[in-house]
Amino acid sequence: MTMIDNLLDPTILFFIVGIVAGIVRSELRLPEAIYEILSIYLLLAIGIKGGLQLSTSKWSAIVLPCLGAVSVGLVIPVIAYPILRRLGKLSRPDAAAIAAHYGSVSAVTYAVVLSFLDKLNVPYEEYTTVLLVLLEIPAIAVGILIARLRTAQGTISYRRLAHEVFFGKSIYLLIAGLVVGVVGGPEGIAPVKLVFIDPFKGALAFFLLEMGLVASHRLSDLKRTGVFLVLFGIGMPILSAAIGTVVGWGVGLSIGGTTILATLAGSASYIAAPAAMRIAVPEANPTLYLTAALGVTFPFNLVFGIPLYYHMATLIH
Amino acid sequence: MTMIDNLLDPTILFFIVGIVAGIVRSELRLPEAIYEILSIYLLLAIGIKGGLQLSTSKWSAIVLPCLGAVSVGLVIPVIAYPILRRLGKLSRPDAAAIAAHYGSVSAVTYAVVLSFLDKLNVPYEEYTTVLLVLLEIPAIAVGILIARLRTAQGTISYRRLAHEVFFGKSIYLLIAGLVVGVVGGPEGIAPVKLVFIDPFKGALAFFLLEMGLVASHRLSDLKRTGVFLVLFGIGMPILSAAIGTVVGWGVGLSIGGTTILATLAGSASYIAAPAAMRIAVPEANPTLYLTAALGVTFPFNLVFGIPLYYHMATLIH
Amino acid sequence: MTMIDNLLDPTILFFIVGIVAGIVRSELRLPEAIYEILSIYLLLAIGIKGGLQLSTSKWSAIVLPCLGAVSVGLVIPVIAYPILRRLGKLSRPDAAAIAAHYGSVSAVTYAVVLSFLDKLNVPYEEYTTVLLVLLEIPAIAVGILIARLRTAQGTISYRRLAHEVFFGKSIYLLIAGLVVGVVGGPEGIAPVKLVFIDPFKGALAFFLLEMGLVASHRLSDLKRTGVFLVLFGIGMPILSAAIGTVVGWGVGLSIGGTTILATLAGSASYIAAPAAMRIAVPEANPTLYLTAALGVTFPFNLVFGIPLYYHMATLIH
Amino acid sequence: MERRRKLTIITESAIEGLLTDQLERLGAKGYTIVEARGKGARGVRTGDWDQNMNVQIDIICDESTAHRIVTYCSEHYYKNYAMILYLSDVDVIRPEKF
Amino acid sequence: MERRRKLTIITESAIEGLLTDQLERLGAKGYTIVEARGKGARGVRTGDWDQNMNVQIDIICDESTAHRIVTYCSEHYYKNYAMILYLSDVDVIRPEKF
Amino acid sequence: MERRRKLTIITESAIEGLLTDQLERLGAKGYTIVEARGKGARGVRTGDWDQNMNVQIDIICDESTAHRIVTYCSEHYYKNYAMILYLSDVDVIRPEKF
Ligand SMILES: Nc1ncnc2c1ncn2[C@@H]1O[C@H](COP(=O)(O)O)[C@@H](O)[C@H]1O
Ligand SMILES: Nc1ncnc2c1ncn2[C@@H]1O[C@H](COP(=O)(O)O)[C@@H](O)[C@H]1O
Ligand SMILES: Nc1ncnc2c1ncn2[C@@H]1O[C@H](COP(=O)(O)O)[C@@H](O)[C@H]1O
Ligand code: NA
Ligand code: NA
Ligand code: NA
Repeated sequence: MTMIDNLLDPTILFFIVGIVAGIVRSELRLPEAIYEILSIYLLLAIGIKGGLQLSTSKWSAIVLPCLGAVSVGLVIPVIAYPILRRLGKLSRPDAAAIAAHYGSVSAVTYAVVLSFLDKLNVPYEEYTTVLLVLLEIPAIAVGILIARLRTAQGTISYRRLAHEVFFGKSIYLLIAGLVVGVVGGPEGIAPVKLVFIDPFKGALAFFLLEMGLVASHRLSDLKRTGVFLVLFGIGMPILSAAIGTVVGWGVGLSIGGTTILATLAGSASYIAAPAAMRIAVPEANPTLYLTAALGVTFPFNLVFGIPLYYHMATLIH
Repeated sequence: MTMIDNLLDPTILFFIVGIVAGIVRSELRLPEAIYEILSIYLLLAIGIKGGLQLSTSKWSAIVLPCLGAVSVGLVIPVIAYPILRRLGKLSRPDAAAIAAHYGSVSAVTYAVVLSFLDKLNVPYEEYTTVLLVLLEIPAIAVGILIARLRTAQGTISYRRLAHEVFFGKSIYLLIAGLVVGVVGGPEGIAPVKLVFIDPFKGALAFFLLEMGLVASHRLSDLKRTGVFLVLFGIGMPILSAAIGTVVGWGVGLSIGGTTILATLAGSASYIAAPAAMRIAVPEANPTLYLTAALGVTFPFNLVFGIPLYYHMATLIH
Repeated sequence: MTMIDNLLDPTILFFIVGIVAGIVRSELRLPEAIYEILSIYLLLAIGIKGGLQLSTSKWSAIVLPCLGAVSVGLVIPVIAYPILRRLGKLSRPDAAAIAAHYGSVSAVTYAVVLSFLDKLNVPYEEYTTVLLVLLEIPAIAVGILIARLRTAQGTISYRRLAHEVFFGKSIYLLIAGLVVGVVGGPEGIAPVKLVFIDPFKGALAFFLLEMGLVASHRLSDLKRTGVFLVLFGIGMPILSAAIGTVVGWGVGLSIGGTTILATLAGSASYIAAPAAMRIAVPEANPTLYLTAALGVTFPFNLVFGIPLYYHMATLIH
Repeated sequence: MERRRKLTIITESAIEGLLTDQLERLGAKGYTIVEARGKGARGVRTGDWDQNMNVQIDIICDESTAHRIVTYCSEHYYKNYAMILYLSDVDVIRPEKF
Repeated sequence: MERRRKLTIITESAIEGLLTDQLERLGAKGYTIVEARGKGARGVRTGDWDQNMNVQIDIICDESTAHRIVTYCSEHYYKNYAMILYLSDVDVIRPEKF
Repeated sequence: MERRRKLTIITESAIEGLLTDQLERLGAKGYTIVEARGKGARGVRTGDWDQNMNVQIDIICDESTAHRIVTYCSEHYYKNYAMILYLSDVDVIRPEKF
């Protein structure tokens, strides 16, 4: 599938509809309650799907890929931080916060890569949602640690921060979904399948419309945030995805699974990380990390990144 | 089906996900607009389902069970009131308001008992939604009457109260759904089936997530409201369900139908009754009736009550 | 299908449920966020459906009907304006604004006529959504022009007005949907079909419930706005539909297509036009155009108009 | 520009309808309602469902109307509902409207 | 802590965009918007759909900016839109922001 | 009827929880929260998603409590968060509540 094909996928088209609406300043606005419920739905549904898959997986097969995912999550922010400091000349809090965003993952990008692979009929391991969950957390923790160690910062206790991370909407719903999926199993989930499984792609399309609107508002900030952030927002995901590709291949994932791990590595969080960073690293300027993650990396990944990472995975195998 | 099986039903799991989110003080919050639309949807859908069933039922078969339901609704508050006054030492308005809640019914508990029976392949009468509607009203009326007769109370006219009860969201939607279902019939409803019938269980699961969140906030009030209310919140439903079982059996309902009538009797309202009581009996403390109905009886019924009432129905037949 | 049959269609029943709820002053209220998302959904879905149809149509066959539609949209306000001025004795801005509403179209009425024809198994041209989009715009433009030329009016630039019309929610979403449908094609749309195509009628029913509520509030304004507006709200759609019937037949549409064009001509806008007119013709009293369009013409068309227009189309063919 | 009083009522949304029905009768020419949540003597009201929501009602009026509404509320609702009331001074444009 | 004026505009949400575009031009350094419903001379606005919603816009500014905005609104919107305006005194922290 | 102060805080909804946890500790007996959007020194906050929403928190209290809260906010949040604070005078009914 070429990048043009990917661009013409209806899910991506919805994203473009949202972006264009923002750019032409259309009156179109999705109510915040709808943003909220769509993100809750998608996180739960991703979790449930993962849980269903887990319920039929062998645990022994999962251990190595999980370790791989965690180490990717730990390594990326550690690589990103000095780049942001030295090349980008960013302040410590800004660099730490952006690093955390790029170590963490975007659940929506994850959903898009799955639908990309489905469309190509590329098989992948069933338990990749577990990797998603595992990747969400360590990077945020590392980001906070870097910020704490490098800046005279600390009005909020580590306890509160841990609470923020683990019981924040995003992680909580993913884990809750996983549990529901594992415990319910295919039979148990059957009666709610029509809500939590089948309409997933349609809901994703709707959410991407909304994210297009939100991202378009970020585009106007690009001028202010400068060219470095654009380069970083494109270069960093490719670098991270390369790491993800190598690790994925190393821990024995299939081409599909490797593409997914690479995409996870290459994606930047905009649900869990912004919420955690705003509280954990208040000195970091949200405009920077939101613009990079949402205005640059997210659209880049949707349109160019995912096909590229698939290509990378094919090459290494 | 054992109680553990029931506990592992995904609908119930969603309720637990909500409760846990509240207990660990997760940031998870459903927008109020979603609570609102889910409750509107569920009430309408229950009504439509009932209407469809009615449209294929013989009216003569319904009369006796209906009379049975109404008398159960009239009797329960009359029994509950003295228990609350004497054993619970509650004030008159509090006792009257709580009595009304326990005489009235919980539409969500009704939906859960149906899915419980469906899972066990236990057949039941098609017109049970009519019983639900019939049970909603008289208990609230009796509760208001007790409060009026026993307390020097009366800023609001009976006319306004009647309006509140009949045209309140809950009853209005149930009746509207019934009419749509009866008039439309299976063929008429077919084009909207995908919205109003099929996703019902998924929507119910979502609503239970929300109710779990709401109920968890009630749990913290349990300390203040004391041990009597906990005992009442468990004992009263069992007593009411016993009455419901006997009446259901008496009016010739099947095992399934008897289980349903028992569950209706044993459930406590938290949509119609709180709204009506807040206006009709302002001196009643909402913390008491909401905590009992939502914090104790609702979870008790979901997890333990329904299997128990089924057991009771099996024994009597 | 008689008018009674139409009245008993569940979609129409939902409208009646909403109207009655408003009349009896039930507490039932749909959150504004739900109104918002339902209207966004319906406009997108109508556009997508049209786009899918376009993607399989021959462009040459479309040109003539399109020209027909545009000329209907241009002619109706020009006819309506003098009627409103001379017979109705309305002020210039009021007459211009109302004329624009009746020249423009109601997307929901369009959806209802489709489901009416589907039910009767009457075939129609696949590209009628294009006619809908084409009819939305010129009448609003003509209405603005009349108001501008006839009144000393002009705080807002034409540029801003053009923006308002083309990038307003309504037109933007219809066009975006068309593009998504054309580009995606049946295969591309398949994965999101379960959200954007299948539940359409159910969502429409829900929206009609809401519109019933809104329309019922308008009914109480009828006394104030007087008998002329009621007569106009019934007579004008019949006149416009007659024009639409002749034009539809003239440009070679089938019976189904003619019914649709007649219904479009006979319908009055209440999403695009009110938003544009409020800004373009501020002196026009919204009570007048909203009451006529929503309180009279919309229910008239749903219940009596559509069957009548179908009858007209049958006669002319 | 003239001085008027702004009366703010924060209370349970359950009685919004009862209250607004009275306002006109008591002399208010208008009011504005905003959805709210909060905390007070009757605990936290998180606004997440029916029974847990507040509304904030602002009424611009003259001193005597404000007084009448305050008296009405204190007689009918103080004891049993979550409710606070306060007044502040505002300078209104188009004073004939209030 | 310094004294400033708070100008409150309650009007139809239909003109929110037109209005906020002007505010900056008229000298306001910021504003806050809250969704509202209400009742006034132009009837009940229940906030249940597009054409029936209000917004409440608060602008903290100095007296002369407030005056400019009031004049602008009175010239452009008074006659044709549901709208009320009122001013009140506030003591602001960080006065340089307003 | 007694005079009190109304402290209004408009800030990012991200810190609502942190803030309300402190309010009681600092002596506030209650507060009211309304969802808001707006514009200020930190740009437009359109309220369309998590990271872009404001809340407006009103606290009716005595002068010294208001002062404590202002000081707390200025020490903890001024520098890093979109936030404005202002005070106004209100006459409260049932003064013992505040
Ligand atoms: N001191 C306060 N400042 C601001 N709002 C308050 C205050 N006290 C109470 N409220 C609001 O008024 C509602 C009812 O108060 P209460 O009757 O004290 O529970 C609360 O839910 C809050 O929204
Ligand atoms: N006396 C009043 N007190 C508070 N709000 C008012 C008052 N009059 C009008 N409003 C608000 O201002 C809006 C427009 O008022 P009007 O132009 O009088 O219809 C109303 O919908 C109310 O939200
Ligand atoms: N002059 C002002 N008048 C009213 N609200 C303001 C003003 N300045 C800022 N705000 C509100 O306070 C929030 C934070 O302001 P800031 O910290 O200046 O970005 C803004 O998003 C607005 O909602
Ligand atoms: Na990443
Ligand atoms: Na009961
Ligand atoms: Na028309």
